[in-house]
Amino acid sequence: MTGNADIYHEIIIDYSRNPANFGKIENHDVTFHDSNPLCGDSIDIDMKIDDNKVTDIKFHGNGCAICMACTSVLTEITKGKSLDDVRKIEKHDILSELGLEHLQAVRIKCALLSLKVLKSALYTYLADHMDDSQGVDKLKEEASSLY
Amino acid sequence: MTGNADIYHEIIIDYSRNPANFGKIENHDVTFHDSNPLCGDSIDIDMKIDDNKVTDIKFHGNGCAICMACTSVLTEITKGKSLDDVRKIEKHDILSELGLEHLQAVRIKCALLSLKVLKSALYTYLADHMDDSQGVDKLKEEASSLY
Amino acid sequence: MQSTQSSFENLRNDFPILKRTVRDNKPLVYLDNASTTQKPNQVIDSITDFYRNHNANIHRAVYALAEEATEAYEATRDKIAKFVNIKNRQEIIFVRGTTEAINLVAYAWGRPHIKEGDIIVTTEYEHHSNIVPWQLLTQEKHAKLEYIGMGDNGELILDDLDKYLATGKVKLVTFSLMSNVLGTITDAKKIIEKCKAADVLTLIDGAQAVPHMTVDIESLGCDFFAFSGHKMLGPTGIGVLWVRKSVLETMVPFHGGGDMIREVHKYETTWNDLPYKFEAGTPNIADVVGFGAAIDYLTKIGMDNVRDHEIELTKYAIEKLSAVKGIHIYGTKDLSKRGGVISFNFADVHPHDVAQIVDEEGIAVRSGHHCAQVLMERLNVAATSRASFYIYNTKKEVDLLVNSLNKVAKVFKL
Amino acid sequence: MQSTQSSFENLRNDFPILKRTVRDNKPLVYLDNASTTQKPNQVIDSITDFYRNHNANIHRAVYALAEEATEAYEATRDKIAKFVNIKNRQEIIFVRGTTEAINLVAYAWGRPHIKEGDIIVTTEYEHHSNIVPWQLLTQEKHAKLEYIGMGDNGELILDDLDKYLATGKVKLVTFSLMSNVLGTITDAKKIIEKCKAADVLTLIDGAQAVPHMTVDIESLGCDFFAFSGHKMLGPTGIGVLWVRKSVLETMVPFHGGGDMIREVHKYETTWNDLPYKFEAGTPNIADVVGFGAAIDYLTKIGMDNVRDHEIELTKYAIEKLSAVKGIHIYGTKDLSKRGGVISFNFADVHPHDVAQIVDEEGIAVRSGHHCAQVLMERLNVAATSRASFYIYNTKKEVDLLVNSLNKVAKVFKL
Ligand SMILES: Cc1ncc(COP(=O)(O)O)c(C=O)c1O
Ligand SMILES: Cc1ncc(COP(=O)(O)O)c(C=O)c1O
Repeated sequence: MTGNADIYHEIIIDYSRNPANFGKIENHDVTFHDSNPLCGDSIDIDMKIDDNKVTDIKFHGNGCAICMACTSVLTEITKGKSLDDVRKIEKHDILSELGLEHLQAVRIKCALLSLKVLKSALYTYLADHMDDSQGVDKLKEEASSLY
Repeated sequence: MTGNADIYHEIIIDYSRNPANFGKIENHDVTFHDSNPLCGDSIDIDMKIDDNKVTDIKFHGNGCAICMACTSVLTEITKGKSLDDVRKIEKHDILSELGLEHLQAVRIKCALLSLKVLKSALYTYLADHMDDSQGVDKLKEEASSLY
Repeated sequence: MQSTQSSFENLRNDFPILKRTVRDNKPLVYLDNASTTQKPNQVIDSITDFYRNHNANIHRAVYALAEEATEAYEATRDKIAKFVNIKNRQEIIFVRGTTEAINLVAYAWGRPHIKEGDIIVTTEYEHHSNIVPWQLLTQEKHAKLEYIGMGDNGELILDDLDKYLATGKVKLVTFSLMSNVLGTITDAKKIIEKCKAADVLTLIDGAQAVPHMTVDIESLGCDFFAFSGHKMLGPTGIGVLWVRKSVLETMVPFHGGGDMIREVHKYETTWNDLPYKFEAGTPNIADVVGFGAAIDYLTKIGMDNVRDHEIELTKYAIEKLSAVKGIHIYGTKDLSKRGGVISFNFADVHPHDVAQIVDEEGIAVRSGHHCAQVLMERLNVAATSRASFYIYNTKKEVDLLVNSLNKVAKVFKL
Repeated sequence: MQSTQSSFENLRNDFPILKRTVRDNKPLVYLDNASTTQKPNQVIDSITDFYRNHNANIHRAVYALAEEATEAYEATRDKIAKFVNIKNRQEIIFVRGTTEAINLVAYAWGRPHIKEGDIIVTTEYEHHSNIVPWQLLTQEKHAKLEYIGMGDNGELILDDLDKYLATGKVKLVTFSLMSNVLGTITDAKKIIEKCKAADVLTLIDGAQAVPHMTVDIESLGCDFFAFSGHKMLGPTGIGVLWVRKSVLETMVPFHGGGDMIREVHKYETTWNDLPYKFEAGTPNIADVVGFGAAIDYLTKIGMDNVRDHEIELTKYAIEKLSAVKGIHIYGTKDLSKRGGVISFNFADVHPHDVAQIVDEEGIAVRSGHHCAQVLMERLNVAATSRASFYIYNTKKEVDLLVNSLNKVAKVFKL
């Protein structure tokens, strides 16, 4: 068992009080909701997608500092990216950004809930907009096996 | 734990091979069937009842030596008795007759299955032939709490 | 045993896990007893002894071990009967825990008895296990599930019950005798009185009450009662469903299989006597035996002493916690109406973060919705932190909790 | 480990109960392993260690103990996956035992899928737990339960299966991989092949097979698979239901309660991910951990070695028993087609009396219908005596059994 207290550094606390991209997009192209059954953390992500690019992304919901900080970072990473690049975002990208690589199993779910929601939103969007059902299924699988 | 092997004395072995009152009564006044869920022992008792007396009693079914011997003894005790006296038959009457007072719990059920069947038969008969529903209920309770 | 703090301190020696350290060599302060309790040596040893000396399957075989195992198993049924005052041991069914107990009722009583348009009444402060089975049942039967509301004092609003009873459609009222979030002790006598007058059955979820106070099922007068062994010093995997015999006799089998049958034929089957009709398959024998040891242990202390000890701790904790700036405690502060479960929030810090930071100090508290999301909605929060006590907890541990909260304040710059 | 009789003899030291004496100071000869097995120190100690050092509720809390408990619990799921070759751990559901596993399927898969006129096929040599749940289900749904018959050699008559499949109405074929009375090993591959060709799902009751031979669920190709921990050195109260994911996704919840939900609102609820959707309430955590230790123990021996040991013992026992005048052994004598379960009758002596008399010599055998009354009817007997072996049994114990039967002959003047 290693100590975990150092995860609560300045950036996390700041994000938890002032999350980035917090809010709703009224005329979103896709939205997705999910929650963590164990703790009740709950996240919605809305996206505007133009020309296969995420032109805007916002989230709302309720979660712990870890969840809010990770969701903030995720939305910042995502904004402006092509859908292909969004597909490539991995857990490591978020965890390393915030120095959370060694988070214990139960908190990993707090950290990655938003990534799960993002991948599910992407899957939902693609399912409506492309024919390659195989690629969509793979994405669905990816989202559900994130943790 | 005391030894139980001495329960297999001559009388028990004899009864198990040559049960008393074994068979059916074609024109019985009452019949009842029950079985021991744990081991599958299964007993039917038929009775002829005249003038509130058990004028004939027979049983059939399948059971271990203990079950067959106890059922034999029970039918011998019962035959000719008034219904009031049949009601008064207790477990001790059978167990002591065969020297089975110290039978372990699981075998007690083999020994008393027939008494349970007899009491249930009596209850069935009385329920059809008397108005005192309270007395009948008590008898039913008695049968079901025998072991 | 005398109910003094020092005699309770001595009990700690019976609990090996309390000698453990966690994280950075911090002594363990275990304050999640509403979730599950720790086990004394007496319980652990009884399980070990069973496996080392008496293990066999029960009820069916004639050999020595089977006889011993059956006796040990059935002895726990008698201990339970005595512990919560049940007159007839045939009414006691062993299950995995409270959750299985309530689901058993929903299937084996609910499915044959609940019809379209019927109403089942539960409360806003129930655990999910006393809500979801009734949602499933009422959805299947096109019946309705209604809720007795909760006032801001953490107590139920019994006028709601009157309103539902007045419809004449209520078939069952089900409620927890003690809330696992607020600690509120439900006024069971009043609810049952109203229900009896309306000829309505009542189910009590005793998961939180039985471990922490004297419970007398006979005098409560309910029809179903459920509780879990692991929340009262017993092993995981064992619990009790009690059902009044006259009701039990109207229930259909739940699980089919060995031990619950009388005679199986290819196309029809008859059922075993009570309670075995409802105990299909090999039961959790060793843990039933261990549960018996837990009851012995609690009996020796005396449940009134357990309650006194927890009132004292709870009073102390509420005082100390209230003194911390930013702490908000939920529920009533009337100690006669609550058990040793304290839910709180700390300024704008999420309970997960509170729990994680105090965990660094060795303190185990729960954070989240506590399987009571309907109550969370009612309180208008996503989650709370919760400290819950048992016989081995001390005032010093409360102090350590309060100290660790100061660390939370520092990290979050409160 | 080498599969020699002497290395198996050494294992006996791991089982404290085998040092016990019973009755008149007779060493215990435990031959009721088909009912439940004894437990090695490694299993007992793992349960003790859990309670002494790691006990907490799982999945929900962030503190150290909860993390350790959750890890230990989930580690067993991975061990099971490896032990019986399951590719996806999400398909593994913890239950009390085989009986609960099969009932779970009958409720959560059967009730939404079985319609009037459908057929479920079982076999004449099933345990009650693979008959009664299907009787209950087919009665409720006005569907039909049919039986694959058994030949005098103790093997199933698969022509019966063809006949039922030809109706086009069969929705499920369910069978035991090894009979708990005759030891017959079912030709599962052939049954599943036929069922797959007819697009019919298959359930395997592996309660007797998994403890005694290598089982590979992936290559079997069935859709449901159930087994119990207590029959394979594990604690009582824990078992496994495996369901192919594509089938699991079509199943409705079984028990409602904590841990199986995603979000609970007053009037609607959403479900947790697999397998948790089917694990409501506090599970039997400590025994899941103990079950993991049992799997480790068997893995170390090697299941092929277990099988070899039992074939050797069974061969020896059949030889010795056949030499006793008046003994009739049921089932096949082809050792490649049977496990170490020997059912027999002894002249006209009732099996209960046999069991009682050999018990005086310290020998534990089972007598009765073995929860297989349909098979008893087929064999045209009320009961049998049964000796069943496991890793710790020896040829010397077989000799003791045979000797004790001579005492039966003497008492009953055979
Ligand atoms: C073939 C078979 N199926 C099912 C069972 C039931 O298992 P359990 O009692 O563990 O639920 C048994 C054991 O008695 C068995 O031998
Ligand atoms: C009030 C209440 N009811 C029911 C339960 C469920 O008990 P179990 O998880 O033992 O089934 C709990 C415990 O979590 C509880 O606190």
